[in-house]
This record gives sequence, structure tokens and C-alpha cells, in this order.
Amino acid sequence: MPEALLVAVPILPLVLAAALALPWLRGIAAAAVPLAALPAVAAALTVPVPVAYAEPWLLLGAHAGLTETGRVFLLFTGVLWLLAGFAASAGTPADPGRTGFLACFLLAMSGNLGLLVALDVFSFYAFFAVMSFASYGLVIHGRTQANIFAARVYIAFVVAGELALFAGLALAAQTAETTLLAELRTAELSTAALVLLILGLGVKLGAAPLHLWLPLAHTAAPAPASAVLSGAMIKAGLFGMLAVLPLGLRALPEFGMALICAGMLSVALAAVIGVTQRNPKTVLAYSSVGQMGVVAAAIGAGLLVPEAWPLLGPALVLLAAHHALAKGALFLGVGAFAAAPRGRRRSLVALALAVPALALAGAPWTSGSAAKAALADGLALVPTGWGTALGGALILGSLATTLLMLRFAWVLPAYAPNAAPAGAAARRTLPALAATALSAGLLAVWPFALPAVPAIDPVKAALPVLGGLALGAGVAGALRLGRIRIGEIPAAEGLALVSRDTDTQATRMPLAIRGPRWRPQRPRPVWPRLPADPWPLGGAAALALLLAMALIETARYLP
Amino acid sequence: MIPADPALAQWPAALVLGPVLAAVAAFIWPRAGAVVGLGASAATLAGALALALQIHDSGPIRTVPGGWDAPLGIAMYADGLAALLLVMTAGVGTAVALATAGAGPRQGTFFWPLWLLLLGGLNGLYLAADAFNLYITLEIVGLAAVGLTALSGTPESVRAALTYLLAGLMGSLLFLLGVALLYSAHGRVDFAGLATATAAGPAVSAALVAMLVGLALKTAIVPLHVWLPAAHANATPPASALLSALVIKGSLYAAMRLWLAVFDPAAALGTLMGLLGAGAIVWGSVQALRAPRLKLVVAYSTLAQVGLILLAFAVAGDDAAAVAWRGAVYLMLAHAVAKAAMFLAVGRIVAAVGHDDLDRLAEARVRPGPAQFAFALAAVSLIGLPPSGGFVGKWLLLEGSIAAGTWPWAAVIAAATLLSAAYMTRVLAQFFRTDGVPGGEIVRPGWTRADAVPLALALAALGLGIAAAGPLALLAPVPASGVTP
Amino acid sequence: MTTATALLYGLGGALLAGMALYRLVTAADWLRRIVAVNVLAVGVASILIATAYRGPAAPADPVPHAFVLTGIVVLVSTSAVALALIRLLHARDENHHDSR
Amino acid sequence: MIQIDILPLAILMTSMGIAPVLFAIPDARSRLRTTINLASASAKLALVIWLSIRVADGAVHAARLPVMPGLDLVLQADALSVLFAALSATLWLLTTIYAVGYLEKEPNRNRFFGFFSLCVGATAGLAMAGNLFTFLLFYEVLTLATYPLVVHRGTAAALRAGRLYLAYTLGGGMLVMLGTVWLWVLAGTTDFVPRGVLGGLAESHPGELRLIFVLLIAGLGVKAALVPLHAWLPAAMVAPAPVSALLHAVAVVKAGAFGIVRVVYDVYGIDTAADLGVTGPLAAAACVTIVYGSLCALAQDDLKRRLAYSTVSQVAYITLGVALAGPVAAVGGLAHLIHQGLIKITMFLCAGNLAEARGIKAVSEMAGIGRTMPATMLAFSLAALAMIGLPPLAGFVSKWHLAAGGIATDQAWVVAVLLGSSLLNAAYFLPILHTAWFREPAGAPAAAKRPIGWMLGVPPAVTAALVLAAGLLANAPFSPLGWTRFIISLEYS
Repeated sequence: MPEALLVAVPILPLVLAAALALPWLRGIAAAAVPLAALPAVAAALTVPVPVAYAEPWLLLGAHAGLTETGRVFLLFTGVLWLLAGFAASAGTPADPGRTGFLACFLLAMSGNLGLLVALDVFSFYAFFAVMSFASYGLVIHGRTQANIFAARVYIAFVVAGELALFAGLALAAQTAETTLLAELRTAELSTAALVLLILGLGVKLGAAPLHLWLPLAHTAAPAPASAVLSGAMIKAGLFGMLAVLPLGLRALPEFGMALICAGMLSVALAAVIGVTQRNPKTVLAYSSVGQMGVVAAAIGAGLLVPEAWPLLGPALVLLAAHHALAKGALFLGVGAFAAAPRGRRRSLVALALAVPALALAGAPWTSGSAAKAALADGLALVPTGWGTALGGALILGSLATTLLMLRFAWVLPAYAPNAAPAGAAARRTLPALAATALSAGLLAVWPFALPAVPAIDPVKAALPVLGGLALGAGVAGALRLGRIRIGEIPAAEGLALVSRDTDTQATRMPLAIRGPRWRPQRPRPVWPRLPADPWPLGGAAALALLLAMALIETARYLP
Repeated sequence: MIPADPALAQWPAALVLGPVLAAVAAFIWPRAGAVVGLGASAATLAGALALALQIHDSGPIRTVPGGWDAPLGIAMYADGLAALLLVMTAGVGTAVALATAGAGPRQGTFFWPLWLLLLGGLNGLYLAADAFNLYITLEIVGLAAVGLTALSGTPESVRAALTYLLAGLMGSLLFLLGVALLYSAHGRVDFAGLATATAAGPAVSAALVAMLVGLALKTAIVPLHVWLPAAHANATPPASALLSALVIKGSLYAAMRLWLAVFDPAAALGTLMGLLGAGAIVWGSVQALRAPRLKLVVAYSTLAQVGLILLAFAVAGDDAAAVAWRGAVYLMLAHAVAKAAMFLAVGRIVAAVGHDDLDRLAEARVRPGPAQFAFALAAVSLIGLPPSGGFVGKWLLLEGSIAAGTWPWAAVIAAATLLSAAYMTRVLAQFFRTDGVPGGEIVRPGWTRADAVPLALALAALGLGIAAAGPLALLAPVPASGVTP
Repeated sequence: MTTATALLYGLGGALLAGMALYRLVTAADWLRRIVAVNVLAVGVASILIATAYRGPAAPADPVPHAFVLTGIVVLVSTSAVALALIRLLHARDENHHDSR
Repeated sequence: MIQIDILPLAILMTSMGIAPVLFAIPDARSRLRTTINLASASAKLALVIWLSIRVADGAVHAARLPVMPGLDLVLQADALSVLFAALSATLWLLTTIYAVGYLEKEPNRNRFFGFFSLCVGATAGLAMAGNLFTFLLFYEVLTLATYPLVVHRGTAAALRAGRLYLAYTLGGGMLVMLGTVWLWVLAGTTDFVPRGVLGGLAESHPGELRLIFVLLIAGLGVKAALVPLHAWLPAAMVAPAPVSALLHAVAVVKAGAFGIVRVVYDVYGIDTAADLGVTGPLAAAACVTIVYGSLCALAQDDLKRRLAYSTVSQVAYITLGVALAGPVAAVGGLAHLIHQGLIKITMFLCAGNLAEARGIKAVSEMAGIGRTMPATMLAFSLAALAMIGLPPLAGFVSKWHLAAGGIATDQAWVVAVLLGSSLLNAAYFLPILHTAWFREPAGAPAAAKRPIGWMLGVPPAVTAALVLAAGLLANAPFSPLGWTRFIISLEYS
């Protein structure tokens, strides 16, 4: 039974996606989209962990199962997909691209949930790929120039990431002589393998400098898609790292420091660029970058100081869950906000959005604050130097997040997507509210998932938030007084300079070599023909041959 | 082996006398020509096969019709090589005769006597045991061939026939000179005696040169080929088939015999022959590549093929040479069958299309599928692609030249293959081309009985590649020494 | 007949043959060519006859004579054919002026 | 001595034997022709399956006919033969169905199907060839039987392509013949024997053996489209779609690759080849081909040309796998023999359908075609992703083994080549998918020329399903991968 449930986790979305392809099943399948994630939630709640099943004949030997961590990821990911599914199925059937969108949505879902129950290299990579490539359809859905550009950047990063991951996994599996993720984690991997793995998963994680695709994609995709992209999918990168990196087992200082630096860079970038954005979704996207920066830094700390991992690990999981729900709620909320008619419901949605926003900022008694406290405890074990830096980074991070949330609140009212999502507004509002409620109640249910979180020091937690508020207010006031306008730093920084030409003519491809073309024949060389009366020629030739042979034969009689 | 009844032992002589008598009969009763011709050809084929079997079972045979033995009498000698060529001649000839008989009386009343004379002459040539008989039979063959050339009666063919006759005459006179010199040196002209008489001298060398050049003229070895293109391209299809399939082989065989059994030529002479062959390959192929007429392409390809066979003369070293010679003989065999098929097929195509202008072939509305198919199959064998007799022959030739370590010749063989492929493709492409037809439906006349012979011959050419074991077994004792009686 | 005469015959024949070959190649007219061939034959024949000499005492060797006789027969018949063809050619040429 | 074995002969005859019959059937009698075609194709498939079972049981099947002293025509079924024979038999059945649907109403169907079956017969012969001599024989027969298919349209362009094709393949054949004769003169045998027949010659005549290897590989490389011997392949795409499918997936290109496998494994033997130091250059050539082919593919807007260049690059994987001289890589290479076949045939059949149904020949014309022809494009997309090497599709399995094999034999640079190639594959396949699925058709969508009947629709669907199955069930018994492992276990035991 548990096995069947685990198998159903990725299969049900696949089946529904297949059903979408058949015209006579399309209606039912579209209606059933929200239910696609049910097996995941059910499995997360019921299946006893740890559990592992082998399907030797599948792929190159597949293993399905659930680990302690995987269960938690499966739970919040499943829930988020469930809610997003409700919102996603709200679109009108009239929308021409809807079927395609839902199909991609389901495929991405299958991939995202499947990789959480995969225990071996092959199925993990397979689901990872399915998720990444299917999301292309989510990002490009609107078909606007922005969408297409975002999609191209996205797919470029995805391909690069997939290749790195492929190479990394191949190297790792070959050196470790195993295909089980768990055993990779304990094995002595070559540097090349680790670099490739971290790069491959880092692209998905979206920490700087591999984040360039993220703001574009999360802004371009429709709200429900952004919710899962930002809430669930980027966590797949984290999950992968937790699965394969020897966290808590071996110290990899260089990698640790590199990751920490990357994390700090992300936090800083997110804050500076994010606050200048006018599109609330972009703002949220940048806050994700920042948050993932924190995650990267924490992992780096884990690689630097294995002793700290027993505390950091659970804290990271908590952070992931918290961020998933909060960010999901916010993105769904934005969608609901845009869809809702002006008036009471709209303000209700806006009000509700304050809760996850505060949670992200890490206000006291929120899941955010709890996660940060847990992280802080872990980072405290890191020796001074890096430790203090990390502590500062953490505080800076929540400060930045607060600023971003302020910016979000500031730009939200003006938000009007170029294509206002049509259809039942209620079906968009309810999931948003549900997500909000869950994010608010996360702490209440958490102990059932993992050991209890440390006590929260409200003052310590409140300080950065208040500081952020003050700073934000101050800056805003100053700008107002000085009549200074700060222009929007284009999302995805440098990439924005790249041409947005969406022409896919391969002939424009760089590097492309034109194949050799068939050239028309050159005129043949002119050879003499026989004359009308060829006899003299032949006779003369005969005499010549006679002479030649005679000479050769006489040669043998010469001394 | 000695049969019980000595009179019975002389039966191979019938292979010569039979056709000649039949020729006379066919000349006297033109109406019965086809019947007589077919009958005689078939009977000769049967006899040749019987002879081949006998030799296969119990080695070469030597008969002395009339009991006059060498040096004065007419002795006949048949080994595997001779038997194989006898079967080839009778077989191809019978097939061509069938095609001619099927085509009706318009081949001219002289075809049958001429063909039967040719058959008798060739048989005599292959059975000849001494140089002088070789000369006489060569003459007979030459005369019959000239007659066949002129058969169509067009001025071109007559002029071609004259040139051919002249070349033949010069050739045979040179050959006769050679015979004379041989006799003056050894006092005998029978192969058996000459092989044992080792005393070489200027006279013998002169004889060798005179005979080789004479035969080269008759075999149309480039650059002595000037008579061939016109002769083969202007004769009637059956005549062309006989001329290029059988007649050339006669003189080639004579050269081979003398080279192997009578003389021990200077190595340089062998190299010269190889060079002549290479030249023939290049020249023949190039001309075939640019010949404006279908029949000319086929005629020029004969030059290239002969050149290929000549390479065997250049391969030194006993074992290697033996393999090469077997290859050469097998190439003669394959070429005879395939070339006959090709000329007959061309005849069918020209009959259907109305002209053999190569560049206008693609515009033809009539596409005689079976004939074109036969042509293509024959081409496969002539190019020397598997599975075909041409392939086996080429393989052996290659094997010989590589075993002898003479790489240039191997390269020449490779080049010959590609060149022949080039000019054959030139023709085949015209068959496949359909967009040149000036607006209108393409007519595809289906299968008719007249396609049977060319197709059968072409298939036989392929069959020679699969069923090579039998013929090669006949040739098995053909190392340089084994040819001699 | 002496060795000298034999030598004479031989050389004469060779000379004759040489001249004939030259003419055979250079002559443009069919008739001349046929004649040249006949001369060539004569030359070859005289060489053959020369080889028949077996010394003053012994009688001449019959075999070369046999060769020569056969050769003459052959030559006559071939020349006849050639002449016939030439006539035919002329006849044809008068009919078809298109040729050549 | 003549040795007769019904099973191999029957497998050969089921396609070669019917050719004359097919030639004789006039165009009008379509139903009769189709019946014979499908019946024999199915029969052949059944026979091959039976053969594979027998071979798996270790049974020996061999038929021989002496041709020249010491040289026999030998049809012998070993595991490797079965691999290739199974591929050709399966795809022949599908391609025949497709061709019947594709060519209905066209002239010269008797000629087409006659040569078509000759082609596949030659492929079966190649698969079961027991020595290099037999292989050469069928190699040339294949060349000849394919030419009429390439020029089938009878246009000037088709004939130019045909001439190019013959020029290359006959030249290659000649090289193979030279190499074979030389080997025969040197070694006195051309038999295919696991781990080689050269024995001590490697020590005594290394130089000559290297030259022979070069000759053979150059000759086979022409059909395998190793750069710079590949130019005929893109030109040959003027042929009708079923022919392209045959060229790229079943017969010609595969014959070259298969020959290389035979030469390296069963003539030289992998160890001898490695000792002679010829595998390294071969691997290098394969890598160059992989990258160059992909770079060329980038430039093509014509769909079939792009596919053709991708074949150039993909088939080199097989060579690479063999040349890496390690069991794992070899498994990858051999498995790719099958996988590439399945993938590429799917693509060409889909391309054919696009051209037939909508007259679409260029990538730039494909905008929005995913909406008008979803099933076809679904199959195509699956194949494209498989070609890029995404799991759980067939392409991933071979690429994984190639990479792993490279690492296992301390040639990790192979991974880099594979990454580059996959990157390029993505660069020229993903734009196609994007155009087809996510771009609005510029102007009015191309009008439907003709409906896609089941004969055109089912074969690509089936092959696409096989592409998925070959990857998803890679570890299942009798999967291409499983069989390949069996072969390699014999080769490296």
C-alpha cells in the first residue's frame, strides 16, 4: 500500500497530463488538476519513514522511498502544489493556451514531487529534468515578448544546469560505484564531481550568481506557476544538495567558503536590486533570491563546520518549509489580488498578504523568526570570523527582506498585469487565503514533523524588522523630500542588455557551420576524339609499340 | 585419359567441324538459317559442357585428328582454361542466337553462316595446340568478325569493317611473321615442344614481339584500339554482342597462352603490358564518360575492361601470378556474359526509344523497364561489384597484385572500378531521370519475351559471382606453369 | 640456293615488310592500303621461305612452304573480302551522301 | 563445403527473396503488393525473434557456401547479429507500413518496394555476415539497392544527390575491398571471431595491420558518415521520407557503424586494436564528427537537413563507444545503435508527415504546428528530448553509459565532449520544439494537403513509444540495453 502510494505521487499528475492530450477526457482532466497532488500529501502524512522500494527493471534500476527530510519536503511541496492547482485550474477553457499550460503544470508537478520520493541517481535526475523542462511552458505561457525572453533565459540556464548535473552525477556514481543518493552522500567524491553537482543544483536553487533566470521567470509566469516555481521548485535544488553533499560527515572548507560568499552576495544583490523594482512579483522574486542566499550560506557553513550541521540541517528544512508556504501565499495572493474586483475582497486579500509578508520578514512569533533563530543557533557553532560574518549576514538578510516586503506593499496597489487573469476570482482567492493560514499556522504543526524549534526571543527577532521598517521609512521619506527618483534596475541585470529578439531561426545561431552545399559540375576537360578515319593513327601506334617492345626485348641481350 | 575406342577420343574435333559444316548448310539454305544456327549452337554448348566435365574429372586431354601429330599434323589440346572458354563461347553464343532468332529474319541472311563460322573458328582457336593453328583460326575468326561488323550495311559499319579488316590483317601477318621466327628458332611450333625447348634467342624475342603486337591489334589494346569503337557501335545488336563478348577474347587468349606456355618474357615487358592496361583503363573510361551515344559508351567500356585484364601480365611471382591469371580469366568470362547482356539490352532500349543519343534519353517518353534493368545488372558485373563474376575476377586480380606486393596495380584496379562506376552511372541516371520528359505521361512497356535473353544473361553474370567455385575449380591448375601441356 | 641467297631472301623480305608497313600506315586510300598489306604478306612469305634453307646438301624444309601456301590462301580470300567491302562502301557512299 | 541452415537463410530470403516478385507486380496491384510486403516483414520479425531466443540459448546457426578457394559466403548468427537484425526487422515492418501509406498513387511503386526489400535484405545479410568477405558483399549490395531509392523522385536534384551518394559509398566500398583483400592475403582468414583473428600478426606486422585498419575504417566511415566522409548524407535527404528513415535509422548509416564494431571487435579484437594504438585516433575522429555534425545542424533551416546532420553527429556515438575500449562505453555505443535508430526514425517519419500533411519542410514554417498536428509533434518532441539525452528516454541510457565508460577508462574528457554535444543538440532541437509548440503561426496556418491516415500515423507513434520504453525499461530483460550487455559480456569475458 505505501509503495503504491509512493508510486502514485508522480504518476497521477502524469496520467492527468496524458488525459489532457485526449480531447474527450480534457474537461475531466482539467477539473481534476487540483487533486493531482493529493497522493503526495497523503504519502507524506501516512507513509512511515524511512522506507525504500527497488524497481530494478525501471530505468537503470530505480529506487523509490521516503527519508525523514524527504517527508517534510513532500508535505509542504504537495500542499503548495495542491493550492496552486486550485488557482491554476481557474482559468477559462476559452484561453487557447490553457490545455498546454495545465499539461506543463502537471508535468512539472510530477517531476517536482517525484524527485522527492526518488532515492537513486537516475530517477532523481529524470524527475528533475521533467520538472525543469516542463516549467518552460509555465514561464512562456503569456507569449509576450517578456515571457519569451524570460523563457529563453530560463531554458538556457536549465540546459546548462541539467548538463552539469548529468556530468556530476555520472562522475559521482562512477567513483562511488553506486547509484543510490544516500551512498553518494557518504562516498568520497572527486572535486570535479562536487563542483558540477553544486553548479547543477545551484542553478535550480537560484542563489547568486546563478540566479539570473529567476526574477525574469517568476515575474513572467502566471501567479499559480510563480507560486510553485518560487515556493516549491527552487527547493528541489536545496533538497538535492541535502541529498548528495556530505553535510555533517566531512568538511569541505573551500566549497563551504565559496557557498557562503555566494549566499552573502545573493542577499546583498537581492536587497539592492529588489527594492528598485516596480512589479510586486519581481520584488517577491528577488526576496526569494535573498532567502536562497541565506540557504546557500547555511549549507556553506555546514560544509565548513560539520559539527554545526545537526543544528543547521533541521533549521534549513524549517526555513524551506516556511519560505515555501509564505512565498507561495504571497504569489497566489498577488494573483488573487489582480483577479479580484476592486473593493472589499481586494482589500481583504491585501490584508491577508500582510501575514506571510511579516513571516518572511521574520517578525516575532512567525515561522520566519523561528527558522532564523534555529539557524542562528547553528551558526553560533561556526568559529569566529566566518561565524560573525554569517550572523551579520543573517541579520542583514532579514533586514533586506523587511525592506523588500515594504517595497512589495508599496507597489502592490498599483499592480495591474498586462493580461488580467480572467475567470472565477474565488478560485484564486481561496488558495491564497489557505496558503496564508498554513504559513501562519506552520509553527503550530511543526513539532509533528521535526523536533521542536528553539524558543524565539521576540526582541532579537523584532529588531531587524523594526530596523528595516525604520530604514525603509527613512529612505522613502528622504527620497520624497529630496524629490529623488530612483530608476528601476532591470531584472536579471546584465542579461537585460542581451537582445530580446525571439527569432528562433537557426541560421542566426552563433557557431553554426553551414553544411557543404552541392556545387554544379565544372565543364569536363576536353579530350581528343578519334578522327573519322582512325586507321593511320592505329597503324602508327602499332609500329610504335612494335619498336618499344623490340627495344625492351633487345635490352636483355645487352651485357 | 585414353578412352577405349581411339576414334571416339577424337570427338572434340567435332566442336570445330560441326559449326563450320553448319555454317555451310546455313549459307546454302538461308531459310533454315535460324534452325540450323540454333541447333548447332546448342549442340556445341552441350559438347563444350561435356568436355569441361571430362576435363574436370580427369584432367587435360590431347587429341590428334587424322593421326598426324606435331610438328606437322593438327593436334588439339584442351585443359581447364580452354574448356572454360569453350563453354563461355558456346553459352553466350547460344544466348545471342536465341535473341536473334527471336528478333526475326531482319538480322540479314548472312548472320547465321557468319556466326557459325565464328563459333567454329573460336573453338578451333581454343583447342589449338600449336602456333600455326592459332594463326589459321585467328584468321577465320577475324574474317567472320569483319562480316558480322558489316552486317548492318550502313556506310559507317562498312567503313568500320574495313578498318577492322585492315587491323586484323596487319595483326595476323605480324603473327605469321612471329610463327616463322619461332619455327626458324626451334624447328617446331607446337606448344608442348616449344615449352620444353628452352633455348631463347633474338629470333624468339622477335617472334614474341611480333606476335604480341599482332594480337594487341586484334584485341584492340589502347592505343591499337582505333578500329573497335566504330566497329562495335555500328554493328547490329547481336553482332556487337558477339564481337565484344567473344571475338576479342580469342586473341586475348592466344596472347595469354603464348605468354605463359611458350615464352619467358622480360619482366619489363610485363610492366609495359601493365602500363598499356592502365592506359586502356583511363582512356577507355574517359571516352566512355563523354561518349555521346549509348552504344559507344558500351564499346569504350570494352577497352577499359580489356585493360583491366592486361594487368595480370604485370603481376610477377609464381603463386601471386597464378591467382592474378585466374582473376584475369574469370574477368574474361564475366565480361563476355555481361557485355553480351548489355549490348542486347541496349538493342532493346534503342528499339523502344528509337535512338541511342545519351543526352536525349532522359526525355524519352518510353521507358523499357526490363531492358534497363538488364543493363543495370550487367553494369554491376562490369563495374565488378558483388555479387557478380566481375567482382570475383577483380578480387583475384587484387589478391594477386597485393600478394606480389605490386601496389600500383592494386591502385589501378581500384581506380578502374570507380571509373567504370562513373560511366555506368552516367547511363543509369538517364534511366531514372523523369523530370526531363516534355510534359506528358511516361509510357512503361511491360515485360516481353524478347527481354528474356538479356535479362537471363545479366543474371548469369551475377550468378558467376555466387557460383564461382565450379569454374575456378576448372582453373585451379592454372599457375604460370600449369597451362603448358 | 646458298646461304647467301637465303640471307638475301630474308633481308629482302624484311625490307619489303618494312616498306609495306610504312605504306600501310601512311596511305590514305583504301586500295593502296590493301596493296600494302599484300606486299607485307609477300615480305613475310619470303622471310619464311628463307628459313626453309637447311644447308647446301639437305633439301629445303617443307613446313615453311606449307605455311606460305596457307598464308597465300588466307591472304587471297581476305583481300577479296576487303575489295568487296571497298566496293560496297563506294556504292553506299554514292547513295548516302550524308555519311562522312 | 556447402552448409545449409534454414533459419538465417529464411531471414535473408524473407526480404531478398520477395524482391523479384515485387518487381514483377504492376503498380495497379497495390493490395497484392502490400499484402506480400507486410506478410514477409512480419514473418521476418517473427523469425528474428525466434533466432534471438535460439541465440540466447547459445545455439549456433551458420550457413556457408564456398565462392573462392578458402573464401566462403557465411551467414552466422551471433548476439551482435541479432541486435542489428532485430533493429532492422522491427523498423522495416514499421517503415514498410509507412511507405505504403506515403507512396500511394505515386508511380514506380514496384521498383521502389523491390529495392526497398533488397535494401533490408542486404541489411540482414550484413547483420549475419560471418566473415569480412560476406560483409563486403552485402555492403556493396546495400549501396546498389539504395541508389534507386535515393533517386526515386527522378528529379535533377535527386540524381545529383544519387551521384554524390554513389561516389562516396562506392569509393568507400573500394577501400573496404582493398582492406579486406589485404587482410586476406596477410592473415589468410577474414572470419569474425570474438576478440579477433589476428593472433601473432599484431607483433609481426603492426604497420600493415594499422594500414589495413585505416583502409577498413575509412571505407566503413563513409557509410557511418564520419567527418569528413559525411557529405553524401545531408545531400541524400532529397529522397522520400521512408527512404531517409531507412538511410538514417535502419540500413546504410547503421551498416557503416556496425561494420566498424565488427572490425574492431571481431576482426582485430579490442585488445589487439588497443595495442596497435588505433582506437585512440578512432575515438578522436568520432569526437570531431560528433561536434562538427552538431555545429552544421545548427545552421540548417531545412528540417530534414538538420536531422541529417544530427545523424552525422549521433552515429559517431556508436563509434566512440567502441573506440573507448571499455565494456561500459561499449554497452553505451552498441545500445545507441538501437536507440539512435528508434529516435531518428521517429523524427524522419514525423518530418515526412509534416511535409505530407501541411507541406512543411523548414523549421521556420513550423510555427504553431504543435496545435494543428499535436500527435505528430508529440512524437517528434519525445524523440528530440531523447536525442538531447534526457531521462527517462532512450538517448539518456546510451549517453550515461558512454560517460560512465569514459570515466571508467580514465578518459573523462569524453564527458566534456558529450556535454558539448548535448548542449548543441539542445541548441538545435529545442528551438524546433519552441517554434512548434509556443509560437503563433505567422499568417494563416498552412492548409491541409492530405489527411494523415493510420498508415502514416501509427509507425511514428509506435517508434516514439519504443523510444520511451527503451529508456524507461532499460533494465528489463531483452531491452536493447540488456541485450547489449549480453553481447559485451561475451566480448569481454
